Amino acid sequence: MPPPADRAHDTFPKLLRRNANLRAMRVAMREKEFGIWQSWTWAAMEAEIRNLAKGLAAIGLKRGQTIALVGDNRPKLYWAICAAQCLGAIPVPVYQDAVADEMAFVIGHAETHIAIAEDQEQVDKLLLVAQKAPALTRIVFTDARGMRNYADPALLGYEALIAAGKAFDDSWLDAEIAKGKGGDASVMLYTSGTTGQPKGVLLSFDNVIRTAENAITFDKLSEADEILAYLPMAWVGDHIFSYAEAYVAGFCVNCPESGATVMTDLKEIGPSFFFAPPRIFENILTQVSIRMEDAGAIKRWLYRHFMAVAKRTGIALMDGKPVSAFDRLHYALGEILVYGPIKNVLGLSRMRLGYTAGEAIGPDIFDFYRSLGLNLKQLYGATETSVFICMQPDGQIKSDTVGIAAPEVEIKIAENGEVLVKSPGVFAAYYKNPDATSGAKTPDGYYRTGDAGFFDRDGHLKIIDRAKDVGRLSDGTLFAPKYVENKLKFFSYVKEAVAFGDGRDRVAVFVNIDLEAVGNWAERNGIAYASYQELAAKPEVYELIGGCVEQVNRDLAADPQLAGSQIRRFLVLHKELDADDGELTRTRKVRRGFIAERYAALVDALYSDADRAHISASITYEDGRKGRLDADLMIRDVKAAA
Amino acid sequence: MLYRESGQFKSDYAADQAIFPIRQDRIGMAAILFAAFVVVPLIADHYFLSTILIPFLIFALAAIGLNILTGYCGQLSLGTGGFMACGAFAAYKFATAFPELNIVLVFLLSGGVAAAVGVVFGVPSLRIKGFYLAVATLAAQFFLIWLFTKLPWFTNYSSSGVISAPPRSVFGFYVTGIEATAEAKYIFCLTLVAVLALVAKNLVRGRIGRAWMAIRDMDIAAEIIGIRPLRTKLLAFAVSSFYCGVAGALWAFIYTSSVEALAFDINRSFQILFMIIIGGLGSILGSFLGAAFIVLLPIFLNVVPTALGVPLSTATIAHFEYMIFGALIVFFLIVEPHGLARLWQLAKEKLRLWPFPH
Amino acid sequence: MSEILLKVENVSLGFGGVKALSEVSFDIVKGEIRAIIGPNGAGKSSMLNCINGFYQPSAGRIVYKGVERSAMRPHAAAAGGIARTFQNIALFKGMSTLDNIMTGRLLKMKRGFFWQCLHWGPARAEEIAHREFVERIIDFLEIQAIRKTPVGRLPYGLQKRVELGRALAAEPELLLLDEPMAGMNLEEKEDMCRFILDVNEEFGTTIALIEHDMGVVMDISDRVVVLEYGRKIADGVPDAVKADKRVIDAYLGVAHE
Amino acid sequence: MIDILFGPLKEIWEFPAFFAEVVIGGLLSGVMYSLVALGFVLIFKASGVFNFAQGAMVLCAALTFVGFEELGAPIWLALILTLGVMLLMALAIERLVLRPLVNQAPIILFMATIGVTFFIDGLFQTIWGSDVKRLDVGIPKDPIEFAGVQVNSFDIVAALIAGALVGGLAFFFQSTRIGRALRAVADDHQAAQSVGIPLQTIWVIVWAVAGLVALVAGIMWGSKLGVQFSLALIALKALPVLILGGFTSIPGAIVGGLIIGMGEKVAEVYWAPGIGGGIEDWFAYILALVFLMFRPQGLFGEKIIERV
Repeated sequence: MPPPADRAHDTFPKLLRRNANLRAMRVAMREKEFGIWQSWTWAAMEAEIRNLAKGLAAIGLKRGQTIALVGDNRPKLYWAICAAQCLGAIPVPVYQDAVADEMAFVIGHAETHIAIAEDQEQVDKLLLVAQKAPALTRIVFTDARGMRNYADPALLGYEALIAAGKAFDDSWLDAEIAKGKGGDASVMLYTSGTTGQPKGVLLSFDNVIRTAENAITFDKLSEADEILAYLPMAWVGDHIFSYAEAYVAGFCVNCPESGATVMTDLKEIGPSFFFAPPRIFENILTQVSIRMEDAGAIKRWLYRHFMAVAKRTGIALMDGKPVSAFDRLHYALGEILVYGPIKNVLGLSRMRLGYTAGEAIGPDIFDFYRSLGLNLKQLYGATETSVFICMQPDGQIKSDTVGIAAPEVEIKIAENGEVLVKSPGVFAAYYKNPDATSGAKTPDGYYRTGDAGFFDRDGHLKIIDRAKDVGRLSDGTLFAPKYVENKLKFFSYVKEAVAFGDGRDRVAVFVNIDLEAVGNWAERNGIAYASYQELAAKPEVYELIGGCVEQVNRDLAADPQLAGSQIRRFLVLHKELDADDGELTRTRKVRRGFIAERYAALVDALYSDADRAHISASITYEDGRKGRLDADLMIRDVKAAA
Repeated sequence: MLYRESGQFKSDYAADQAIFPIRQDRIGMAAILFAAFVVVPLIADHYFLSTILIPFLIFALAAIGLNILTGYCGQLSLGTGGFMACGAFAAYKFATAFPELNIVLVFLLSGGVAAAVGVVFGVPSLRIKGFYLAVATLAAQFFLIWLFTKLPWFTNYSSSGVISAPPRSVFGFYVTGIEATAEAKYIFCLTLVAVLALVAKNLVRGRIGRAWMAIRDMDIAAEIIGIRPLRTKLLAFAVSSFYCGVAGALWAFIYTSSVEALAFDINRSFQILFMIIIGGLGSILGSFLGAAFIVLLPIFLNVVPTALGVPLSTATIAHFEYMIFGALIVFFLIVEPHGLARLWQLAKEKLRLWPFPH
Repeated sequence: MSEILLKVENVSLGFGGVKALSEVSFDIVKGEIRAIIGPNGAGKSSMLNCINGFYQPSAGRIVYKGVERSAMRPHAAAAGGIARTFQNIALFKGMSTLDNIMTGRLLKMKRGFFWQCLHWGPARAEEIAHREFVERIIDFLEIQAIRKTPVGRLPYGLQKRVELGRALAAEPELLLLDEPMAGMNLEEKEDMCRFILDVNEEFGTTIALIEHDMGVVMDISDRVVVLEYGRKIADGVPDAVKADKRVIDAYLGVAHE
Repeated sequence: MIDILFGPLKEIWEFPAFFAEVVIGGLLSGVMYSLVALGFVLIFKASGVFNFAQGAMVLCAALTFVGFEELGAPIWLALILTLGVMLLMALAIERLVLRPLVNQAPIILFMATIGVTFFIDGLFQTIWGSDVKRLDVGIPKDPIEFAGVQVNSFDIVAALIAGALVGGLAFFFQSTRIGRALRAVADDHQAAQSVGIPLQTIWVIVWAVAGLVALVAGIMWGSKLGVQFSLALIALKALPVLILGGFTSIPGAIVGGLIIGMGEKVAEVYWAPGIGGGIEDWFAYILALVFLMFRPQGLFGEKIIERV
């Protein structure tokens, strides 16, 4: 591994010092408050953080201890991260929307003495937490609103904290900062974990800072960039983008006024670097479509016309592929009339770099943004690797891969398809959980991501499913149910899909139609229907879904590893899968096993020669009543693509 | 559509409270000022400058004056013409009594005289409201015009009662009198109007403007907040009359080059009132739009039918003008009481949200 | 006994032949929340109007901060530190939320005409200083999102909140609230209650309020005056007033039938 | 200066007959003012609209009447046709202007009627032309002498007609169902609903009655001065009358008109020459304004109690 470029500044407090010297007058942070963007330069921020650090020292925060941070993205909480690091303490950002019980586990597990809470709401929660986690003895609140009647001795206002810190002098603090080393723990982030209790991931300064440095070089970020910090501070992505990268590159982090005003604040700031999970990009696109539906005929025509142009030429233009002069001109006109204004209204005008990650993003959604000329990319990462595992280099963007290995990252694919990673960002250990730590790493030091994937022809990693869910058809072909389901779900007509095939000779799926999208389609095509069930059983709908399935098969056929897992039979379910019936998790993930059991008759029919199947299932109505629903369903065969 | 506001955030109150908080608006305003100060004098001919642009500017100034009183402070006045006449005659008296006095100072002083007269006629606003007050301002209109017609002192005992504006210069350029070029007159008017418009904008967006609007929107609540109604209204009368007075002086000295009371009769008052209703009550921009509209409509009515081959008689044009103005007044009051300025606002909103409808 | 801020002594008020108030006496102690309740037409609003100088009592005296007040106009009461809200919202409809609340600070703004014309230098500095104060009120009342919305477009509950903000902007010593919760839904009422209590406790503002909702009054006020047909029929802490026979007959009885 | 102010008093003292002549002349033209002011009061009482267009309605009525006459219609037919036109106009104003502006601030409605004024001035002049027209309805214009005081018989007849009209209106308001409904509307719009006549209908009736008043005034003034644009300006004469009398009072309109007419004439004859003449344009206004400072609600208006 090449030595990091800047080893003199191996901790964030030292980077802060460097930035305060180098960029004293550059704005480091902004927060929308009292109607304007309150700003702090690096110099001002350093002063704030140093005062805060002294205050924390005054209330007994010691090297190696943890400190919990609870609240929305607020400068004071970001400062508290660095202030704690100044003292060699470990900041633990906690999900602000966690209920008291969840919070109690984290704070108890981390043995936290001190918590910094944003406001009264979080203080109330922390006071409950303190009953279960007795170690928690000091709660600092940053917003004094409504706090006057609280008599709990654990409570302390932010101003009082700063005042208490006056007793400590600067040279003492400088010495503390100097004691910090790259190998020290810099932050602890709890992963939600699909099963069991959250695990505390300890990341060192070296982990975080070197990963950040690499990412900055990779994407050419600079001090001129701007980012909007609106995702939970306890999430590793926010920590890397809004904290680590900001300190390393010296760019400005902007905190929105409140959760409700994120979109307005986004528009005002116009960040140059923007991260959002696919869900948010999807929501924005939906909003765009809905708003355009209300527009006048001319605007609608303009929008449709130029979006078609963008689809043809936008992505090619951005990837530097040859485009005819006429198309360039046409696109430029669209930029003036449509793309530019849309980007402006959405607050993405200045976006130089956008990332999405976490889940697969629909190709239509992904292409929509890219065709507007927005450099939206995907990355693949985990808390345990300080985010970056794979990144998409400019000009090599595909919607269904997550790119090539990030700098200094080594990737191996295990026998079972699992992606294994070694990098400077890979964490040292789970806090107080050696079993989990050893389970998460291979003996040769690779981190087990738990995801299954493979490299495509261009060396781009394609993540297909959780490794434990990946199965094989009876002939040994790789079968990744979620990958197949996602491909189907990218069609707006498909709301949910459930793929079967593990241990069977072929892949077959249940499809849940999207009532709104298919309903609209039916209206446009003059198909009358009275209920969801009736619509789902229409032969025309089967045609429509069949077309989608064939398209999925064509996509699958393009990948040699997946060509064998094309869909051969499907049916359209007569009812919507529902969390109330236990068919989905509360986070709307399909519970494949449960569904296979519940609809066993249908699954059997899928793997027989029958072209119809009968099912009788119990359902829960919205008012909580139970009932039975009987249906005869058609089953369709689909041709495999070559 | 042309707006690209994303990234134009405000990190201090001064920027947030700027007249043009959006960069594109600032650029647009700069372009308009550049065109008005540089391009127009270079390309416009004498006719265009002296029969369209100069009266437009003067009307706009008077409309700003009336808008301050009626649009911002809610006190309807039908005496605009009278206050303009005050300014015109005061300017004449000043200019002839003190020939050495700078003409800019003369205009400002005559505005001051008009302001003082305005205050006198504003005193009834303490006791009376609404159309009672409107009627009271008619008293000003009729009384003042009568005064200037009947008292020979005002016309320096000229036998005809019609007097020419004396020639005066600024920075060595004649701006009044026969030697003044249209360009010089235009630039002079433009400068004065631009500066005064800025001052008006400053007034209405600050403490004083808010007091005016409070009186306009809910006078009782305003008083309970601590606003002194009489003082506030009198200040509105004073400022409004100042603007009208300066406009009247400009009218007499620069546009018509002659000082006569008949130019400021009741019809002038109505004309200015129409400007602010059509242009937009409570809007400085509206004052300009309304003035432009009223200056251009007669020209349009003259030119278009002729171009279409159906020339109209002067009387018919006058009647059409009446009907169109009347209909427009009713139309705007019903559909958009904030006039053209509001329409412009809406258009701007649309442009800012383009291509989205909302 | 704490310091008496305002004392009403034998105040009567008549319109033509109608007596709106007859010899009403009570006092308001510095720092308390004082409620004035009573059935419709009991003279509550008239009482408030007397206190802030909108009506002149036909008999009796009003002593404010230890000084007997002579006849005065409302703006003089405002200058003396009395602010109020209205039963029927009296906002300045043509202005934004921000401007409405800024207008509430007019008395504190001193820069003269000359600087106002320039909107520069001292005038701008003053404008900004007051904007900062007003922004704190906006933050306090949680109306950031409607800062620049014309108040005419706001829903009723928010308008009431803006009106409270406008009254607070004057940093009053005595805040008169005329049915601050009339026409609100439960959630809005709870919010408004919280704001009233917060104002009272955080700024130490003395509050006199008229309210119809008995539950609310009893919850938040320190002492209650009950009026009926222009006469005072009870005065005391909420529990005592609740138990008073005349009050039950006159007011509660009717309400609970 | 003293001479200008007090000289005329001496004159009055010395020639009382002439003074009586002046006063009576003033009172008689005051009747005309009253007539126009009456139109204002009617509409203001019923709909709260300060109808600036009343003057224009006078002009329109006179123009239309003369126009029909010139086309050869006999007087009675011209009268009926003109009444029809005025009714149509009332309907149009109610439908196109008042109804969309319902619930607006009075000042907005006032400005709207200024718009109406200009519109109908322009419209009727476009239709009937803007030349000065002579109108003769056969009323004699000979001077009559009575106890040494000379009076024009036309003025007497005009005053009688106006008096009859006022009487008729008084009867209409006191003794007919519609009249009572109209009065109810003036007091309380809610109450008017209970009378069973839709508000809109009432407004149309009021405007039509105001049109009738305008027609009578138009014929009277037109016969006296000729029908021309300046007729519209008598509205401006009626405004001070209203201020003096109060906007809501019919007796106020009559008494106010008489006071203004008389005061104006006396001032014009005795004082005006000393200060340059031509004071009739503003005298009434200044008189009303001074009066207003002491009694803002006018002679017969009700005192306004402000509420919050």
